[in-house]
Amino acid sequence: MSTTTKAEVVHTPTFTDGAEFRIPTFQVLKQDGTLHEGAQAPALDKDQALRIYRTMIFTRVLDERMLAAQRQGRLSFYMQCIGEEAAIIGSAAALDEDDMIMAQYREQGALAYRGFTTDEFMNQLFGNEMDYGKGRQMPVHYGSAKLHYMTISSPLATQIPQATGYAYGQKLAGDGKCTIVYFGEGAASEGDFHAALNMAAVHRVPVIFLCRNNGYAISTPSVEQFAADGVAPRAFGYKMDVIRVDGNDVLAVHEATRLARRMAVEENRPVLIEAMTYRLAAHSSSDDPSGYRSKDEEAVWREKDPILRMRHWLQGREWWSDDEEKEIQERLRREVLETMKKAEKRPPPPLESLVTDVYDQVTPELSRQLDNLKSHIRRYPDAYPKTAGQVRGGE
Amino acid sequence: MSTTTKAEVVHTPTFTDGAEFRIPTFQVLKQDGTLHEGAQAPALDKDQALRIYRTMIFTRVLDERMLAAQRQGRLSFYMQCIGEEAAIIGSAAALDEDDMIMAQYREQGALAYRGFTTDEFMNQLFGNEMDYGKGRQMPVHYGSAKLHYMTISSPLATQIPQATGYAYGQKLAGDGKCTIVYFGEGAASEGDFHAALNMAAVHRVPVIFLCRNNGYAISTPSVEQFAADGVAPRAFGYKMDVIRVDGNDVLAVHEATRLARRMAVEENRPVLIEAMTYRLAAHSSSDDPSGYRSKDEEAVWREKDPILRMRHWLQGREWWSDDEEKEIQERLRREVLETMKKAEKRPPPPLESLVTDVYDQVTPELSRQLDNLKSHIRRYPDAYPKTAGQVRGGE
Amino acid sequence: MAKMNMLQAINNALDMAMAANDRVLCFGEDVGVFGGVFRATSNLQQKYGKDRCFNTPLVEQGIIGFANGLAAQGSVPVAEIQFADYIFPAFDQIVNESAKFRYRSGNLFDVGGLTIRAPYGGGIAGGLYHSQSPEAYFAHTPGLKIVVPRNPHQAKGLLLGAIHDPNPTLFFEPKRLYRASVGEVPEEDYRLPLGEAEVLKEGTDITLLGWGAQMEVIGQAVDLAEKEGISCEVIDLRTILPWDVNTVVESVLKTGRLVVSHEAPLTGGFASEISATIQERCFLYLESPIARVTGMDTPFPLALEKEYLPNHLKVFDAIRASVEF
Amino acid sequence: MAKMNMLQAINNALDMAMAANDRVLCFGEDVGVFGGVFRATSNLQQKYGKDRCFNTPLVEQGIIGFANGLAAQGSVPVAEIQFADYIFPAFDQIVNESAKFRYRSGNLFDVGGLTIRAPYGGGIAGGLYHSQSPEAYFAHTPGLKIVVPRNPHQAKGLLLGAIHDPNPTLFFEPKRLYRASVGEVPEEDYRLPLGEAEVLKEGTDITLLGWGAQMEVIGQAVDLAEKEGISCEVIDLRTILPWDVNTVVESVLKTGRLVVSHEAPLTGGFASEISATIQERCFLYLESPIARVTGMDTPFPLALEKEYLPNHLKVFDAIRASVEF
Ligand SMILES: Cc1ncc(C[n+]2csc(CCOP(=O)(O)OP(=O)(O)O)c2C)c(N)n1
Ligand SMILES: Cc1ncc(C[n+]2csc(CCOP(=O)(O)OP(=O)(O)O)c2C)c(N)n1
Ligand SMILES: [Mg+2]
Ligand SMILES: [Mg+2]
Repeated sequence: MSTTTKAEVVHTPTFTDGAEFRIPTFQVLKQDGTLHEGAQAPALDKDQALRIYRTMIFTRVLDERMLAAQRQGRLSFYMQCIGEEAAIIGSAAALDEDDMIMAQYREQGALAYRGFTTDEFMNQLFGNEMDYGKGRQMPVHYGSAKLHYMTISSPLATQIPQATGYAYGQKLAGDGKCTIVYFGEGAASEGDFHAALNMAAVHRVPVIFLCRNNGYAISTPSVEQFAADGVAPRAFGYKMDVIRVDGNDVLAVHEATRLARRMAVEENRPVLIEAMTYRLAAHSSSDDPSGYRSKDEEAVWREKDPILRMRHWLQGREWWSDDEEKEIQERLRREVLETMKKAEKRPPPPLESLVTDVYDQVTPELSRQLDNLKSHIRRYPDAYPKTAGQVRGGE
Repeated sequence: MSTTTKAEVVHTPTFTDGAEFRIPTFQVLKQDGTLHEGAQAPALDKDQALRIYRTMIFTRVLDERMLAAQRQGRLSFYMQCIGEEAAIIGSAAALDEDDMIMAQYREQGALAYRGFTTDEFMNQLFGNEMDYGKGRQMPVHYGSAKLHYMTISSPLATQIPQATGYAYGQKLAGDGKCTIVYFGEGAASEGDFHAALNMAAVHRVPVIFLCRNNGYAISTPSVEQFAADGVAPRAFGYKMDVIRVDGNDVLAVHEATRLARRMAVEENRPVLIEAMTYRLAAHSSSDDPSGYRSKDEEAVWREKDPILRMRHWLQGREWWSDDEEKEIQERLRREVLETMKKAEKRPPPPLESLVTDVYDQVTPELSRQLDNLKSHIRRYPDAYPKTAGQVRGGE
Repeated sequence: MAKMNMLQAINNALDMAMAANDRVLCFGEDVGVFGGVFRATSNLQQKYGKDRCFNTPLVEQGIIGFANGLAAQGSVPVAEIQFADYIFPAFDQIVNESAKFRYRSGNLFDVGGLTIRAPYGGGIAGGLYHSQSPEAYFAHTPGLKIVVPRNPHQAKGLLLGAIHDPNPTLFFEPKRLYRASVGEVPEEDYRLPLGEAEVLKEGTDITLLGWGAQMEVIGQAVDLAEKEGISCEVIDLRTILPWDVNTVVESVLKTGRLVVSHEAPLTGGFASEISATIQERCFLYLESPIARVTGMDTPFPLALEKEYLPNHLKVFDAIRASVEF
Repeated sequence: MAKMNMLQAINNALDMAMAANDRVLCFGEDVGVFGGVFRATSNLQQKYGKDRCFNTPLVEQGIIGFANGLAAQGSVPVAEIQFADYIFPAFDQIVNESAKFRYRSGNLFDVGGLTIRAPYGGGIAGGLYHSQSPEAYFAHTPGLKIVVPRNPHQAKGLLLGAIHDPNPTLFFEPKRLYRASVGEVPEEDYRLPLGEAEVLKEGTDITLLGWGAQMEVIGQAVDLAEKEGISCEVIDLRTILPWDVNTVVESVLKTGRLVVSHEAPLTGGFASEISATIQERCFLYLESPIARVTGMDTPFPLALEKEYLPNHLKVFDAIRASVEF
């Protein structure tokens, strides 16, 4: 069996690195909110456009407020998505509500778009007793079963082959659903990326691989991450369809994802989308980018703010006004602040949550360990202010 | 910082899987031993050509003889390289003698070309006291420090990022050497492959990645291994130079490798070579291909025998004759048989070899374990016929 | 009942699970038309189609990543790793992902449907990379279950138990016994419980504990010991994690002596956990040190495999030393 | 002598090693111009150039694969894994490759020059994936050395010891102490021996054993115990593999009691190996069961981290229980 389809034969040795085969960037919106010449009017109606836009404003407000809270010592850790809102929310908006989303960690916008409430965000961030994750993971490790948003896992890229598997299950179920998986251009260097894309192409599963190429993996610029022109050309190695979009252009992102979804669901063709964007903020609240990049560089990208670009477009269509902008900003600021105040006062998860969910049932050994812990806390209640109250009384 | 070089912009969404960008196959020799029209005369002189050819014959004889030995129960395991001699030996011959070779397991030809003796092969195959590997690994896990041939390791693909690292060391040493790493199209699915090629491209190291695309990974045909047109297009994803060659055409393989070596050593450009070939034999002595492929398919490829093709070329140039062919076949058969007989009679490695080389020095705990073992063997000498003689006497 | 070897019993269990629930899928390297390099998945593709039994590309981290996703989606993946020696590229997906999936999500998501099968162990002239017994590498990971069968009957029942258990389970198969171990196996669907050790033989002087292929070795040693009048109690742990502490404690409280044997190297092997726990629980009852009879602290050798392995004579020596202590 | 925190001591050791031998290289994620997310490699790129200190792409299996190759070539790579929690994608390269490189080649090739640095441990509100203590996962692997320093002085001396040791070495750094632990550190090049435990304090009633950040916790517990008149002997194991059995045996023969403490989960943690070995060697001298004070058998939590961790009170309780047994 020949292992390649009949290919051309040459008799002089020719090396190629494919550089002449460039993958263009798909853009619809100019920064001033008008459409590029030749660009199609987008498939977005007003309601959906406003839902996207409001979600963008929400995450921007959330990000600013929670970073401040982290600086005040109220929160241990935070990660912003500033600058990448269009890439994240524009793509999420092109999905069905019950398509599965498997995110990396910077995709709070996708979750907010699905309807995760401010309260739900806050409970996770403060790891209180109402956190679905039971206070076990660091802030921003959100998850929602009802919104089909897989709980975030810190190890990078692990969710990518999982998405391939998830989508394979969807294909067998024949329910017309697909999976989108988000990851950074840094995470795309992991072995799991290679596994995931290759398996998706071989097994023809309905999955959309959305790479947020935001220029950095913490301090590592993408030129030290890969020598190639971005992540997109890797698709050729798997014979997978790929499109590169301007990640700050919400209309381009939305349209590319909409089309990709159709290919995925209707033809079982996995698709890679590379969204070119920029991480405007620090990597996380623990990071300080001044050690590895210039303010000038950041300024260039601040000019390309995806929210402003969308706002210009909305206002151009008279779907949005300055007053509405002012109102929503103020309202969301207030809402975030008030919700935060409530969430941070809620008690931590119960002591039992230390041993539940390790297995479907608590094992005898874990019961024993929990009992020992309870006795211990009873002996030293002052040392365990969070939980001493829970064990007072009976031995 | 823009994360891609200035790329074209488009305003209508266009997906591509790069299929229109085909990588041709470089061929020099026709099966009848004449050159393709337009093909350059090869850089091989008569001495080197004959050295290559003799090595091919040697491994063919070795492979046939050792599989027979395995069938007779004299050897526990064997792997043949039948059908892939040109890909392996043609490429090895294009290197400097002290370039590093990191092989997968089917590249006995590269080692034989460097001068590994029949006796050295046999000692490894029989894991006797003269085996450099001290009888620790299964047959065909050869290694030679003096011939710069890294000892084979069974876990697939692990040697690929190691080759990148090795070559990085060579680059820093500035000694004008490079590393070639061999692997199958199956192994190229591992995460380590992705890591290795990306790192090599980013760090610009003098390494040649030679993929033997022989159509199968044990029973798995390459169409179930990847959807793409072979492994070659993956190079684009790393911006690495790539060339695809007819792996049964020794002149094409040699020429491609010679040029790749120059790029690697002179310009620190890593290169991927995909050699299209076929595993004519079973995967190993434990395998039976009749369960997963047809005799017809095998017959098609038997027609493309790389040794015959080279012989036709040599005879066309009058560098080789039927008499010489007969002589070498007979001589090598005899030599292999006689050497095998000697090797299989040699005693196993000493008992101490169980605990040496775990660390640079035997640890106290390992000394203790060895002492216990010795006492034990002294108690039950009949149960340990291989080693009882070594512990007789002193306690 | 039918006479089956261990491979047939495993194949039969897979067949039964796939027949009963069409969300059960089997995949891995060479698992499809070929039926796996050991033929454990023979005929399953032919019977259930390429969608449910298939070859994967050659990438263990991908196989388990894919399986994790499938399990999260509600499918019941049974992934094969061709040799346990090759499970390590998937270590992150197993230890950081499978094991922690439920806990980290507060039970919103889980991969409970996941089963990972892998042939393990020595005695087949496999050298470093076709002989390892990696159970202890995983036994330090809360959230996983680890099961090892000793014969065909156990293999079928425990594999069906593992597939139906709502937790990610590693199922290590003693490949040395694949064809060598033959026995009566019920034809119907039956599930042996996970987390329960089995007392194979009662005795009063000493307790012998092991799992998988090592049970045969222990059996031979016990034969020798009983000839010398030593009464042995023999326990097959069966599930390495979470392990059945009580059954072992009960036995050692009675016998006062314990020998644990496994093929994996001594240091950090699972015998160390058992020993540490049992000396905590049975301290005042122990009449001699808990002994471990294991592989040596080296990679797995080839030519001197016989010398390396913890065979019945070494186990017998340990029994004697314990009793004579 | 200079006052340094642990990060400075580590940075100083790397600097010294790179200055002394230009085959020493430092690399990993964000290790280059940024100097690592914890700044352990600060200024090294500036001082020694991009060829010798550099960022790698984000791929741990690649980092260690690359490092293995470099070490085989004769270079002296010091690879950083950003958090020990992220070392698992490199598990195969470490356990199947680094550890077995010399043995499998009959000493034709080795990766003895390799050192892998990784911050480990809890107490920094890191949750599941920024808190793990994975030493026991590696301690089951003959061929590796594993070292954990407890303070800046030890960190510099042991890291230089590890870099110069002709075996692949994992160097786990207690990140909770990176800035918190400050002490006098000699300015010159000095190397502390691998494989040797250190008796930090002599005592007669009980032996306390630990490593890394846990030594501080043990110290606080010992303060409490001594106030109650319990005389404690304290040992820092320092090297987990191969570990210094004799020093511990000697101590326990004297005290008759042993408490081992580590942050990693109980089951399969390295305390189990120590306990199993010590009860073998000191059986007749033990006055109470060897106790293990460890993390719980769960993933590492966040909100209830304090409850989860084996703090000084839990160690103190174990001391008391042991003495009162
Ligand atoms: C396996 C693994 N290695 C390392 C890390 C530490 N880490 C967290 S985020 C990050 C950078 C990720 O960059 P990228 O994928 O580009 O995403 P971005 O932060 O830019 O959104 C690193 C190295 C991790 N979480 N997991
Ligand atoms: C990590 C790992 N997984 C699985 C195996 C088992 N195995 C040995 S060879 C092989 C097939 C390799 O195919 P390919 O790379 O195409 O090389 P070929 O045998 O065709 O030369 C497999 C699956 C292994 N040795 N290592
Ligand atoms: Mg990024
Ligand atoms: Mg192949």
